[in-house]
Parts: sequence; structure tokens; C-alpha cells
Amino acid sequence: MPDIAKTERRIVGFLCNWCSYGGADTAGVARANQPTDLRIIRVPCSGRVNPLFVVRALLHGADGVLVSGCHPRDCHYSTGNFYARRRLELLKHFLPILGIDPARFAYTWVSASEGQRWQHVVTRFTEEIHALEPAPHFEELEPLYLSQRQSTEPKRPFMPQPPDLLAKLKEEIRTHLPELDCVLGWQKGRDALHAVPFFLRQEEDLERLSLDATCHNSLVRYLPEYKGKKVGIIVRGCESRALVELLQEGLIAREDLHIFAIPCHGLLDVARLEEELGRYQHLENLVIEQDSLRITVDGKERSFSPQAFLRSTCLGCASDEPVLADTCLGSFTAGESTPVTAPELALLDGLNLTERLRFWRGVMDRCIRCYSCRNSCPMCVCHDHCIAESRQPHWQSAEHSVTEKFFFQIIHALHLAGRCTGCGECQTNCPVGIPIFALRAHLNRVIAELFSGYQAGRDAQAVPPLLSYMVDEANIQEREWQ
Amino acid sequence: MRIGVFICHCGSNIAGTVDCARVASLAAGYPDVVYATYPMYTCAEPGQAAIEQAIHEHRLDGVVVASCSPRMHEPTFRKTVERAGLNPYMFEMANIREHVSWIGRDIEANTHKAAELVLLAVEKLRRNRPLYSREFPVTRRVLIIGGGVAGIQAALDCAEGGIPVVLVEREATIGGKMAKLDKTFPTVDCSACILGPKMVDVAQHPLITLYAHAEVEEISGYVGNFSVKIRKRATYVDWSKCTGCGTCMEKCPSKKATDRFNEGIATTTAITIAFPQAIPKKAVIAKDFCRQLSGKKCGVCAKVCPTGAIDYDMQDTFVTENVGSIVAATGYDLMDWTVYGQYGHGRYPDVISSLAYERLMNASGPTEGHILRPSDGREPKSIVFVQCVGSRDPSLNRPYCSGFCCMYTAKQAILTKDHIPDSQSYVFYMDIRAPGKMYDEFTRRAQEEYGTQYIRGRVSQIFPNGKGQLTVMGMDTLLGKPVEITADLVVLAVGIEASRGARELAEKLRISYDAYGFFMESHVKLKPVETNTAGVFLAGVCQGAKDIPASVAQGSAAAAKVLTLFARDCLASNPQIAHVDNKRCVGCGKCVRCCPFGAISTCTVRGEEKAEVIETMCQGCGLCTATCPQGAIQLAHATDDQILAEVDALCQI
Amino acid sequence: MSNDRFLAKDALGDFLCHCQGLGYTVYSPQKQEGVRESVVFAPWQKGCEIQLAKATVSPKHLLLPQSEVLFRFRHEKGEEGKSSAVHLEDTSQQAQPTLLFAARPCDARGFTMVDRPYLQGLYADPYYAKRREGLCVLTLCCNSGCESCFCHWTGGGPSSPEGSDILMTDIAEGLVLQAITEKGRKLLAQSDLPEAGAASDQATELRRKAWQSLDKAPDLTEAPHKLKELADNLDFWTEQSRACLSCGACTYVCPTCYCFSISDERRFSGMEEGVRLRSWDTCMARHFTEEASGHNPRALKAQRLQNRISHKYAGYPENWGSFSCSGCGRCVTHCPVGIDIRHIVLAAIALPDTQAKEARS
Amino acid sequence: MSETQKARMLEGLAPRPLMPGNPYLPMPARVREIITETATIKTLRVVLEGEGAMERFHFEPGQVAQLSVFGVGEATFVINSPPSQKDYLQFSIMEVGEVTHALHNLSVGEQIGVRAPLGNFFPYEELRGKNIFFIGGGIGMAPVRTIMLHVLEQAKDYGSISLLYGARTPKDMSYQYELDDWLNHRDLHCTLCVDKAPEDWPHREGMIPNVLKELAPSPDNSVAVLCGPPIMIKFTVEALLGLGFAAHDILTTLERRMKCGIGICGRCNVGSRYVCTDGPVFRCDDIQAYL
Repeated sequence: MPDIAKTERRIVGFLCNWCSYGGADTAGVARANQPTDLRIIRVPCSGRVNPLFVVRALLHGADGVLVSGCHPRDCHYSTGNFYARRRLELLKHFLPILGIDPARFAYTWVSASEGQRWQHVVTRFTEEIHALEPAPHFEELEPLYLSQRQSTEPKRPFMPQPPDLLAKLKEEIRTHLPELDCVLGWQKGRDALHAVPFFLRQEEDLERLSLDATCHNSLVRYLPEYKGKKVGIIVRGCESRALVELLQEGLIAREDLHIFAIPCHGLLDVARLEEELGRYQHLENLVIEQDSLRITVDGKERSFSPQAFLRSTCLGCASDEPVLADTCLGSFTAGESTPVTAPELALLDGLNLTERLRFWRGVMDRCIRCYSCRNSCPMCVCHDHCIAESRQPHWQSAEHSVTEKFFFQIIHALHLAGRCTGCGECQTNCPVGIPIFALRAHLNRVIAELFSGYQAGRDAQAVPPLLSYMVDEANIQEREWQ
Repeated sequence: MRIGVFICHCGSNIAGTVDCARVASLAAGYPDVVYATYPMYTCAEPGQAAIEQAIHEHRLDGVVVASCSPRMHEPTFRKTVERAGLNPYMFEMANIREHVSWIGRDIEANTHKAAELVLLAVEKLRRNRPLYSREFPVTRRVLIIGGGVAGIQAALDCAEGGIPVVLVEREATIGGKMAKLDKTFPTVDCSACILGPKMVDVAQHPLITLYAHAEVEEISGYVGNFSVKIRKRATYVDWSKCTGCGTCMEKCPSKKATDRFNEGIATTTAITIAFPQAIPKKAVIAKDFCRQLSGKKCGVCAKVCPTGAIDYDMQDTFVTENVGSIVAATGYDLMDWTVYGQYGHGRYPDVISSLAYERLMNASGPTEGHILRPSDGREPKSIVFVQCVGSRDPSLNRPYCSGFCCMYTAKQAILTKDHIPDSQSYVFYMDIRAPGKMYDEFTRRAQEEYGTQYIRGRVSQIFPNGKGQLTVMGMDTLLGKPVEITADLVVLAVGIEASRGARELAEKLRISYDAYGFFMESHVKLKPVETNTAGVFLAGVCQGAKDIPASVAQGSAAAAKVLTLFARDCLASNPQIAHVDNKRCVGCGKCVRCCPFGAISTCTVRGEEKAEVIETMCQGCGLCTATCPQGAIQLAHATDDQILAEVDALCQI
Repeated sequence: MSNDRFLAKDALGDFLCHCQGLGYTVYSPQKQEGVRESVVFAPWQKGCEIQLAKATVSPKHLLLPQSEVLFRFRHEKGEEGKSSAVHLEDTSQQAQPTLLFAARPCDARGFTMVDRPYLQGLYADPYYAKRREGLCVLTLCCNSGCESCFCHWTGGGPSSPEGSDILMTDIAEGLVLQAITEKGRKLLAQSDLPEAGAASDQATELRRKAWQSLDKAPDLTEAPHKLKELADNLDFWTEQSRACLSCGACTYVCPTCYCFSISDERRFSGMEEGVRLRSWDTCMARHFTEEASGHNPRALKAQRLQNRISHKYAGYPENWGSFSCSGCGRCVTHCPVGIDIRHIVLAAIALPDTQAKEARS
Repeated sequence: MSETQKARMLEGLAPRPLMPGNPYLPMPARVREIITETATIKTLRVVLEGEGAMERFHFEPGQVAQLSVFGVGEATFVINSPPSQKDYLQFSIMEVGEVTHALHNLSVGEQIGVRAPLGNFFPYEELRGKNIFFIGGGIGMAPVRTIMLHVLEQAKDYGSISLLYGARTPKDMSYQYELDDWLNHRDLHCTLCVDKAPEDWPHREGMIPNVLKELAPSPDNSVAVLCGPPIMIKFTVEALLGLGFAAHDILTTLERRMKCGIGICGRCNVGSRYVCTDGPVFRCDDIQAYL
């Protein structure tokens, strides 16, 4: 290839075949002079444009991306652009948290007859892109390491679970176990600090059933494997919402489930406790109380404030009230608490775009692509069929590059948009502690803004926002291109 | 793979601002490209022959042509490569004319851009797979929307061609605007006399089913297999019984109903038959004016009706018709000229629209063809015609020309002289648009034989002069001085606009419309009758301003398209549709949820839920592909891999 | 008389600079902020804080990078019509000498377990060989055991020298460096570090203490035999793998997991060129053994867990005469669902032969 | 570690031709001929590039090659031309995935990469003097072809040589252009069968195991060599055992997904054995558990 003319910027356009591509033709027929930077990729419909194409382009050096389709109501495929509008608007709100300037991306509507409008749009957008610096090269950025540890006190005070909760739960399970193939719960793992999933089958198992603020794994993740079997499951608020999502996607059957709902006042960040404890050989004792968390290791007792060791991903949680339940245990703090922004997200909010990009450049570099973030996510229903590993389609290269690693987190986040119930397992299970929850938390925030407070899993009947549309969107102000 | 690349000069259209030879030499270096050249006119016969020859000589199994827009010539070249034995879908196009050479002057930049667009096409083509379309049966019936002259022509031609026709007309009678006209230019022969027989043919043709006073409610399906729901608006008269005798009209006590057929220059009865030659000649009750229906005591018509056809309880009813093709011929409406202050906002009774004037002159009109002023019924002696009222007026976002006003104004001036020999007509005009056979001669006759005074200029104001007349003030731009004319009657040549509801109908038909609501043809020059939705065709003014002969011609053209479509018993399905990879599908149903055509269902494969594409329903929009998180459903020729390859080709170099 | 050397804590930087001077790229454990700190082996530069903590992820990437280029390919076009010729660039000899500072004995022992299949099999792996030859390993002994590690179960220990060139013992004020291999001796000789002298005995004492601090290790000699018996006992493995998420955490943090994938990645440069990559892959993922036809000999996570454990404690020993697990415990600490390889092996051993057999077929 | 330990991994590995140099680096080769065998199977004849490359290249019947389409990847195929064929190497490829699709898309003259020879081979020396009963099912005829042609070259050193070649339908039979030669070969008793036969099919109809039972070859001093889809292997082995063949005298090939092909990458192992180095040829008594 010849060198890209130094005067040009790399601008990629996705145009629907029926309207905008035709509009560009009309502009051509009218000899409507335009800047030469834009390269047009022809797609059947703006609805075909996967937002990930846009991110991919921007991460790989595009200075700008422009998507254009038929005017709303005028889609050749009748509703394709309605979906596109929601997804692209969401993307526009998503880019900043990645550290990508949203001004680099625009979407609009141009009909086949609007040659002049097309000329105007192209000229304006190109001018705007030229007004920006050339897109930064992600790989070459200076990493920025920052601690997420500023103490964001949750509004909802930490409370240990009622002493009799476990006993009650055991009773309930005991009564229902006969009609169930299996009950999903937790038990203590290698020591008192480390709980692991537990699959109860007979009554003896009840002895080992454990329940406290260290039991973090989202058991919902396992349910699709048990489709067709009668399964009992212990859920907290966020997990019950995940249940709803799976039901919506038809991956589990309500009648096969018995849901034991328990209250939750936030989980402990075991990893940070381990850090505090340092290297130890034996953990003898663990006591969790309202305002003291006492751990005895190698004969020495250490005491911490449970409040300070709450899992950051729990701080944004508004309510532990279960959406679905067959058996409710304990009392729930519905609405009692005002959630705060998760600290990892608050941290990013405090940075400018470049700093954010440098931040991701730093933390993503140590990703080992083990995908425990994905595989522990109750909403990652693709399981063994994730596009991260597939060759057809070939979304991700096997190359050990920070761009690829970052791009996967973007894929994960966007696939969760409108589905993520904020359990935070993705981040908790990251072996190298990458604050990826920030991306999900931000998207949940945006979804709520754009789609009148929508929260995934709150309503079993609701249609996920990205799988529906409104002819006139209340909260989407489309750009006028004056 | 062995790819051949052809960089078209398109004469100087492309070669003027793109170094085609250089693009070709760059393309020669692209992956899998074994042959690259730069012919003068690729689409011309020798150009196509050269492609075929190259395919054989260089054992090509894929071809890229860089030339004009694929919307223009993709089908052409697909046929070309097919003739040479390739699968027609092993072909890609790069648009280096409309998107490059015509919009930029910088040869260096253009050449570079063209080269990159060719690279995109190559990378996409490398991932193409041969596609084969399936055959599916067609319903050999056609729906024609609109019973104006264009629709009538299309209906008759189709029926004559042996195709059953469903004709839907919103008004109570077919005939459209032409039925309202008195005479037609340039021959000044009677409109009713030439249209009437055609209307009768429609009524009598065994293959034509007419739904008057009805509208299209819903349209589903696809070319060859549309299903159309039609709303038959309540007429309160059982047409199976109504004989059109008219007794009800004589007896109806409510006589203040606006007479839509007569453009409001007269009133009529609540129950009415539009005009003597109406087809169907059936009575309709205007709900708003009927005493009975507005709760008062009446019921006269029911008493007098010899066949007992009156049915006050009648409701709208629905019928569903299955057709294989649809012709839209919804015509036009006049714009609301009362927005113009200079013409008096419609406050002066003697300022009327040209269509109303037609009714005044028409023997079947309220004045039996005598031109009388609406205000006092006196015969006007001085008549001013104002052209371009609502045409070519950007200030009202009506920059377009309504096409036929110049001609009918001349006609009306001539007829006025015939009716009132001692009258004097004036015409304010911007330009006289009189292309077409004997048109210009006709406008000259108006001036030279009939002494009509043509004044080039706009009317600035019209106001009553207190003596029962109107003062028309304007500017004669030729003489460059103001003119003031005392007129008995002012006739406004009101511009046309897309008929009301056109946009809504377009959405139902999934066709596009332009900024003014006129339906978009598939290609301005080469596909003036087709739309972008297969099986839907256009006839008449709904596509753009045109006069009667043009409308009739397009009606016949649309019919020809329908007959061509139906010449085959089966249609080939579009093979560019979505396919499910069962190995990847987890059956989460996201695609099913958002498919606009309900073309995805779920099936059970070895106990697992999987998505399944219904081939004839899939229109190839790719929404499902953009939705499926694991990329299990891929739209042929717009797969993730293909678009990714295009993105990477642009963003990694 | 030992010729150990003493390296004062405040002299660490100078020493590493000295090593860089010898042409080594120096890797050391470095703390990186995140939701929580994680310690990763990253290139050390003058001024970098020097960490001695055990790393979150093993240093195996110094020998087996997360991904490495096996070769570059480029299609060179003949003149028009003539088909192109592929040009291949062999990258097997491009690795530079590397010094690994403050690995742990389990990490170093891990190298020896990877060495065998890569260097002593039917073919020697040229990429690995080149890196290995250029790698100098400075290992820091552990001063105590830890709840999640079990090096001594598998034949190692807090100060086992296998795989190390130099063994370092942390006595409060500094490190005592003891050469293990010729390479190590050479490095110490080239350095201007003082003789350790008395500190040497202090170090020996510390190492002894470390050994003492360990719980008694169970006897695993039965493991290979038992696991072979259990190979087809699907019930056993289904039970063990119930919680498994089929992620790759265990294999990627492991110092001895050496499985990989090979894939081609194209560069979109307007010409046909690209690289063939070797990249980490995990036997815990379903796609690992999935064939193009869709057929998959290890479709179940039970089969995959069986394969992983059995490889480390049966298959590999059978082929190479040692476990391929250095007991670093990372798979235990980083498994999202706390699957504990120790428990599985012990459970297998505990199972009476008959039972293991019965379940067969 | 001691030699004896080292020997374990390599023990029982017959000395075989190995790939010279960097075992990950493919040898460039060009497609010389493409034969369309069935709707889904194509046979490629490729020639190694470079002076005397073909002469220098030695392999044993049963050894496999990794074919590269650069930019797409590698897949494993048995070299199904006999070692005596020095003009080209022949591979038969069924289109199932990305790489095989790319291989099918090749045209004559295009370049590919070849990593070969890999794996073990049929122990034809040990089989001398024995009767050999070859059984090929569908694409499984490919490995059988190479050893069969090789054995036929020294037919006199062996007892009776028979072939049972089966496919779903006549259309699914590869090597049609050779079938007559095989049927008329004086040293070969060739039987063809298809699951579903059309009227004009002159040969046998039925599944391979059943036809095999009809043929009922004697197990005395005989070995059976069979290749084919897993399900066919399973039932055919049962049939052979039923006829009295000892598992040790039944040779077959195992297929597993391979990447490195040299016993490292960890994909193709069955227990502690690696199909890419210990295989692909196995005696049934070694691998019965995995059939």
C-alpha cells in the first residue's frame, strides 16, 4: 500500500445499503465534493452493525467511525435501525469509560435521496475528527497504576447474618431435598476463610452446608448445566436477578427450580483479607460480627473492621430483596440503602480520557486470558461457545497483546449490557485482580439512564432493552448535524 | 483462491480523478489476486466479455470490479461472472465513482482511497462462499393501491394479462383526480369521456376485485407471498343491495355536507353518490353530517330506499387478501394553499384552486358547467390565474415543480374564453414549463389565439376592492414595473403534495419516500417503477409529479413488471440470508426476539434448543448476526469474519 | 568451605544493574495495583522497587511466553498470473539471555518439569531450548510453609535447588547467595559480592527451620497407579469436577502446565502475510480437544479434570519419572471455586483398588 | 534424570523417519493436482519445493503430515501415497472445518506448507509372511491405501492380501479411478460394499461389519488393518474379535486433534500415550479402552 496520505485521518463508515449508501451515491451523482478520508463499508442494515466493530476499529487505530442508516420509521427492514439506535447510543456512552473519546464515533440517518445531507454529514464529521489529535496507540501508552483502595463506605451498614439463619435454611432444605435432584449451596473449602460451591444430594450433606459473608460464588452459573433436573438453589438479591435473566432467555425452567432466598448485607473481600493476613500456615478460627471480624492464624488472632473489608462490587447494590423465591429466609432490606458508586468506577470517573486509557493499558497487561471472569459469570450463557476462542467467527487473535485482552473485556461488558445483575464475580475471581467490574458497573449505570431506570433481572416480564426498541426514544437525543 | 480485479475507467468519470493503472498495479499485489487490469468501460459489452475471458484464461474463481455503485451494476456483473461459469456470489464491487472520483478532485488521495476500497472488496471476496437460491411458489395475484388513472391502467393491463387484481380505493369511487377534470390538455377532449370507459371496464372485468371506500391496514410477507389486510370503511349502505338509484339523495334532509368531490365549492347531502359516472355507483353516508348517525331522529333514507340497503349499524370490516405483488398508485393531494397570506388565507370566496375551477367548468359539476363566482353566482369577466402556488417555493420546503400546472392553466384560460367569450384572462407565471408533444404550441395558442395575458412575475397581494371585486397586485419582472389587475375571480394553480397517508403506507410497504413523501424508485433512471422492496412497484404521481399520459404509461409499466414477475411459477429466494451454526447456538433466543420478520424459530436438535432460520422469510438484514453473542447465526456475505476483515484491512494498515 | 556470597538489601539494585551489564534482561517480582495487589514477574529497570514476595503467576512465561511467534510468513507475488511464493522467517533463535530474580523453589523446580518434554522428547523444541539456555535462575528460599502450598509432597521443599542456578536465602539484612550450577558460579564469580562467611550458617539454619515448619507430607507413591485405575471412573471425576467452571486459571498460573495451541494470525497489510503463533492453551477448556467435525474426546469437564490431574500425577510420571507438579499451590489459591488438587489426589489414593476398578467400564 | 526414565517416554517407539531441523517449520510445497473424489472429499497431490526435496524426503506408510494453509492454520492428514511414489505426496481431505475448507479452496500451483513425516507407521516388517485383511471405511480408506499399495509392492513376502472397502453410497467412494485396478489386481482380493446400493451396483450391499461377517476371513496367521470413522472401527473390531482375531493382530489408527505433532502440546494423548508420537497406528490391545 502507499503511505496513507499524511493529510488524511483514518475514518471508517458503516452504511446501510438501502438508505445511506444510496445517499452517498446520490451525493456522488450530484458531484457533491467531500473530504477523502472516509472509507465506506457497506452493510445491509444499520442493525447489522455490531458495536464491537466500532470498538475494534477504534482500538486498532481508526481516528473516527461513522455509522449511518435509514431514518427511523424508514428502515428497509422496518425495525433494524430502531435496534441500531439503542445499541449505538449505548456505545457512545460506553466509549468514555474505556478512555476513548466519544467524539470519535457518531451515528446518523441519511436517506437515499439526501445527497446533500450526506455531503454535510461527511464534511462535518471529518472536520471534527481532524480537530482531534490522531487516535492514540493503545499499546504504546505509558501504563498508569492506581490503587482502588479509597474507602468508599457503603450506606448500608454491614450486618452479620442472623445467627439462626443457617439452621432455618437447613430445615427448609431438609424438607424439600426429597423432591429435588440436588441443592446448590456452599461449604467451607480449604479453610474457614475460603468457601466453595456445594452440591447437596442427601441429608448427610446438610452437615457441611455453610453460609456466611465469605460464600461468594454465584451458584446461578451452574443452573443451565442442570436443565431438566429438579434443582434447589440458594440465592441472594443479585443472584435472584440473574435467575430472572436466565428464565428470560429460556435457559432454565422455573418449574424445575426451588429457590431459597436469603438476605445479604454484602460479602467480604477475601482476597484483600488474605493480603492483610500475609503468608500463613494454619487458619484456626474465623468470627464475623457486626463490627469486628476476627481471624486466628498460626495461633495469633487478628481483628478487622468488616465494614472496611466489604467487597467493592457489593457497594453499588441497592437491595438484597429477591425477585423470585419459593422459600424466603430472614428479612430483606429492600430499598433501605442508597447504593454508592463502586470504588473502581469512582476511580475511573475521576480520570480524564487519556488517563483512563493508560489505566487500562496498565492493568490489562497482566491478564493471563484464563477467562475465569467469563466462566464465573452467571450471565455468560455461551459457555463453551464464546467468540473469544472461536476461529469462525474470528474475533480474537491468540496473540498475547494488551489490545486483545482489553478487547475481550469490552466484548464481555457489551454482551452483558442490559443483562448484568452486578454480582461482581467476574472481578472477584480474577487471579490478577483487574478491576473489570468497573466496565459492567458503568454500563449498568448507562442502561438505567437511557432506558428509564432499567435494571437487569428486576422484572421477569421485562424485555431486555437491547432486544427491544421504542419508535420515539424518551432519552435518546439524536444529533441534529446542523 | 484466484481473484481477478477490474478497475473501470468509466471513460473519464473515474479515470479523470483516479489513477486507474496505479490502482490496478497495487491491487495485483493484494492477497489471492492473480490478475488486475483497468478497462475503459467494464459494464459495456466488450468490458463484460473481457471479464469472462479473463475468468477462463486465468482460472479465476472470484472477481472484483471497481467502478460505479453496486446499487447500479452489481446484478449486471453477477450475471457476467455467472455466464463464465462462476457462482454469481463470488463477486464483489468497489464503488470508486460515486464514492471517490465524483466527490474529490485530489488524484493522489482518490487513487489511494480507491486502492483501499479495492482491498476491502478483495478481503471480503476471499471470505465469500458460493450461494444458491431456493425456489418458492408465487401467489399470482396483484394488489393495486389507488384507483386513479394510473392504478386503473395498471389494473386493466394486469387483468388483461390474466392476473387477478385486487384494487383498493380510499374514496367511494375510483377515477381519482382525473375524474374531476373537465377537459384535458393539449387536445381539450372531455376527461370523463376518455376515463369513463376505463372505469367501467374495471367494474366489469371478471379478474378485478374492487374495494372502494377501503384502505390497506397491514401488509406482511415478502415478494410472491404478501398477505394484505384491508379495512372496508363503513358506508352505512349495503352495497350488495344499493342500486345507485339516487332516491336517498333526493330525500336526504341534511344538505350541508361538504362536497369533497366538488372540491368544496358546493355542498351536498349526507348520503351521496359522488358523481353520476361513479364506479361503483353506490351511496355512502357521511357520518358527521347524517342526522341519524349523529343521534338525532331521521332515518329518511332508510325509509325511501327501495332495496332497504341502509344500515346505520354498519361497522368497518376487514378482509385479508393474499397477493404476490403490489402496485402503489396513491396519487397526490393539493397542498393547503390557505397558508399564503398574500392570497387571503382562503378568506375570499372568489379566490379558488384550479381543481375547484375544473369543477366549475365541468358539465357534471354543481353549476352544470357554467362558470359562476362562488360569492354571488355572477359570471366573471376578468379572471386571474396564479401559477406556482406552493410549487418551486423553498420557503415552504416545496422546491419542486408540480409539473402540469403550466399546461392546465393554459387549458383553463382557453376554456374560460370558450365559456365566456367577452372575458379576459391573466396568468401570473414564473416560467412556462411546456415540454412534451404539442405542449408548447398549446400554451402559445392560449396567448395568441385566446388573448390570454401572460405576466411573468409573482402576485404580491390580493384584496377586495370594496366593489365586489378583487385587486391583484403583482410585479411584471419583464417590464420591471408593478402591475395591478381588478379581477372577478382568481384561480390558484395549487401545487401538489404526496397524498395524505403516503408515508404511513410506505412504512407498511417497507419502501422509502423522499423528503416530500413521494415514494422512492429503485433507481432514478434505470428503475423508475421498481422500489427497493422486491415485488412492490410504483405508478403515477405517488412517485413524483407527472401528467396523465405519463401516469398511464407508468401504470402500464408497473403492470408489465408484475406480469414479468409472474411469468415464472416460482421465484428464486435471496440466498443472502442468515444461517445458524448448530455447533455454536445455545438456544438463548435473542435472535428470535428481535428478528423483524419473525423469520427465526426454535427447533430441538438432539434434545437441545437451537435457532432455525425460515429461508423464505429471512430478508437478510443481519440484525440477528449483530445480536448473537456467540456468533452462531451468520448472515451470508455479511458475516462477522467478512466485516472484521474489512475493518482490519482499514485499521491495521 | 562454602563460597556463598552476601548481597545486602540496599545493594540489590546495583547487583541487578551489574547483571544487566552482563547482557541479561532482568525479571523480578513486581507489585501492581489493582482491585488488590498482584505480584507479577516483569522486566526490572533501575529504580524499580524490588519485591521478594511470591508471585501471583508463575514465571513460566520466561520460557513459554503467553504467545510467541513460531515463524512469520509472507506471500511474495511473482509477476502477474504467476502464483506467489511463500517466504518463511524462522524465529526460533531470537530469544535474548534472561535473568530471573527471586523466583521460588517451586517455580524453579517447575522449569525442570517442563524441560523434559521440551528438551528430551522425540524432538527438542528449538524455541524453548534457546530461551532455556539463556535463562539464569536466582531462587529465593521460602522461610516457612504456607497453607496453600505443598512443595514437599511432590519431592521439593522450601529450599530445594532443582532448576535454580543460584539459591538465595533471606536473612533479615540481606540475601545469602549460593551457587548451584556452573552458570550460577560464573555469575557470582563475575560479581563483586562479598563472601557470605558467617551469614552462610545463619542461612543454613533458616532453611532448616523452614523445613521443620512444614506439616508432614502424605505419601503419594500410590498416586500414579491409583489414578490410572481411576482413568475411566466417570463418577469419581464428575464428583470432583462438579464445581469446575472450565476456566484456565489453574493451568495458566501453574509453573508446570505446558500445553499450548498453535494458530495463524494474518496481518492485514494489503499483502498476504502473518505469523504462526504458539500460545498458552488450557486442557480445562472444551475447545482444547474439539475436532473440526464437532467430535470431542474430552467433551465433559470431568474428563478434562481427569486428564489434567492424571497427567501431573500419573501420565507424566510414567513417561518422565517424576510428578509434574511442584506444589506451588497457585491452582489451589486461584481456582474461583476452590478445587484443590491435593484433595483430589488424596481422594484417589484413599479409594480402595476394588472400588476404582469396579467403576471401570 | 536417568536414561531409563527418559527411555519410558520414547520406549517402544520404533525408529522412524523424523522431520529435520525446526520441527515447527513447514516445508514449502506446491499443489500439483487436485482430484475431486466425492461431494466432500478432495485429493491433493503436492510436490515439495526445492532442489531434490522430493528425493530427500523419506517416510513410512502410515506416517502423517501437518498441512499448512498459511494464515488459516494446520490440520493432520495421512500421506496416502506409497513411499515408492517419489513424484508427489498424496492427501485426501474431507471438508469439515476452517483448514479443510481452505485446502479445498486451493487451486493448482498454489503453495502450502508440509510438516512431515510425523507419527509412527504400520509395522509391515513384522507382518511379513502373514495374511493381511485390509478394511477401509469412507475416508478411512486413505491410510489403508498407503500401506496396502506398499504391501502389494512386495506381495510375495506376504500371505493372501484382501481389501474390504465400504462407503455409504457409491457416490461416497473415493479413488473410483483406481477401483478397477484393485478389483483386477492379481495379488489382491478386493471387496466393495455400500450401505445403500442402487439397482446397478454390482458389488455388495451392507454395513462393513456385516459384510465382514459374510466374508468371514480366517484369523489363522492373519492380521487385520482397519481405518474409518470411530463408530465403524468399534463394531468392526467387535466383528473381528468375533471371527477369532486376537486384539493384538488388529491394527488401526486413532484420530485426535493435533497441534504440535511432536508429543508436547498435550491435545492428542490417550492416557499417557500421544497419538502424534506413539500413534497414529495402534494395536487394538493397547487402546481398546479408547475405541
